[in-house]
Amino acid sequence: MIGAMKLVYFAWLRERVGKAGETLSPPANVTTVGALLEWLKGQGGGYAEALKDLSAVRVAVNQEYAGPEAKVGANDEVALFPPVTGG
Amino acid sequence: MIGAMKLVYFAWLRERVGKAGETLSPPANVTTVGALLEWLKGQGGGYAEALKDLSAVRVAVNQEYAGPEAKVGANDEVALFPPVTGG
Amino acid sequence: MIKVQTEDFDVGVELKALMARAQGVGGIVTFTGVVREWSGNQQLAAMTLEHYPGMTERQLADIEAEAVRRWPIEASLIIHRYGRLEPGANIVLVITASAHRQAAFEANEFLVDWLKTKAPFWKLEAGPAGQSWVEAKATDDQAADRWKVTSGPAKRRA
Amino acid sequence: MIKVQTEDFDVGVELKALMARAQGVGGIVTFTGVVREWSGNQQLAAMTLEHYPGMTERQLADIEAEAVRRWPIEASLIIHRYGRLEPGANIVLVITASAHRQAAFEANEFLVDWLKTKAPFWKLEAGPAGQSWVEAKATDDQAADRWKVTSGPAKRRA
Repeated sequence: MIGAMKLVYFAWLRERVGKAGETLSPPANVTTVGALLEWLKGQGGGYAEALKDLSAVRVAVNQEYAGPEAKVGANDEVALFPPVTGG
Repeated sequence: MIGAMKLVYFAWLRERVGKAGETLSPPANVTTVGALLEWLKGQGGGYAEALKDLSAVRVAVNQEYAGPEAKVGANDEVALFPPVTGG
Repeated sequence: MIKVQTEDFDVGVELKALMARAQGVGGIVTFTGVVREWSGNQQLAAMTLEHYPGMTERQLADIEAEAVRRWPIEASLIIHRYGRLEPGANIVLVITASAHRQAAFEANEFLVDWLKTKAPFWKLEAGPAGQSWVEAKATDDQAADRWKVTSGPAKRRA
Repeated sequence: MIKVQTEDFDVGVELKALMARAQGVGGIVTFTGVVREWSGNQQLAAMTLEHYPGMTERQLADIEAEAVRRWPIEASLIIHRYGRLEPGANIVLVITASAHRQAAFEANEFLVDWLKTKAPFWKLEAGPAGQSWVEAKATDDQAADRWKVTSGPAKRRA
């Protein structure tokens, strides 16, 4: 494993996952946003439901928007949320 | 003559003509805005000074913008002023 | 609604009054024009706005009607002051309210651009070098010209 | 200046505060976004705005800095509310003040467009048919995309 990271969820992603946030320790091969999403999806249940359409999922690492290739690691704050609708 | 019309002047046109308005009775051949401007200019003094550059003069007949071909006649209110600078 | 007045206006008060008479609004845009302290390199003591009573109201009403015809505006307001105004003083207020923000923005810019080129106001600036009439700017004509379409909403964002 | 808050705001008060800290201003544009009473054909009882504390402030500060970099803005303000809001309630306020009206208009539209596509807020609407999350609109992405230039002011008025 690569160490614990903080996951946070918003809007309907939060509702589907069933929690606002958690601390997780993914396996060592999970070093990018894309790999993290695939691993989470594989956990089944609310994760699979929340992540079934990845085109509707936006990611921020340490509060900055991040694409699938972006690195993630220990102590990062990784946020998953739908496209924003403020303003 | 075509009858009395009311002339009003604004901004530096008012200052150059030397009055804010007056009632004038131009000769009968003065039936358009263009002819009125030429006739006024021919009156010399402040009029000639105010109207020496007609590209800087705007005209409204009865409070609507009017070009040189627009008709003018008895009882019309004809305004002469420089390009506007409000807003 | 249009108002031509010497008195100052309060944007907050006008905005609340407008919202009270509007329905279905999602976005409201205001433009406030104020007297700048500097005109070129001359520090202004004051500015005097002359206008053409009667024609001013007519032009403002026409411009507002045109905006309402071209954009889905729920409510609008134009206030233009005249008389003596000191630096920092309000000159003009334009408010446009619409269900959609883009209509509110576009109609507001349209109104401000046309006020600059059509409304019969003239600015006389007073500074250290004496008084002088402000000259009309070609850029204001160009700004107004971009709204010249024969029908339908402006298509400036192709 | 940016503010993320549950409390309501007063446009008039914010405008005066901003003007007090700005110099050389000739034009001020405000955009106020309010909760619409109707969403499609559903009459809303209320809307709840969720946001991402921390990232919201970061995004708003970044967007404001970008606007100040691209336009000659003398002062600006972004207020975005979150929490439960009823129809007619204020959601967002953007103020831009500049010596030149076009800069004030463009920077304001830029900020509003980016808020819609970048600021981490999500709207949950409550109506007769229950609660539902508002879906992002492709038109908002398009509106934001028109500001994507690599340097200098936007050139959308060729």
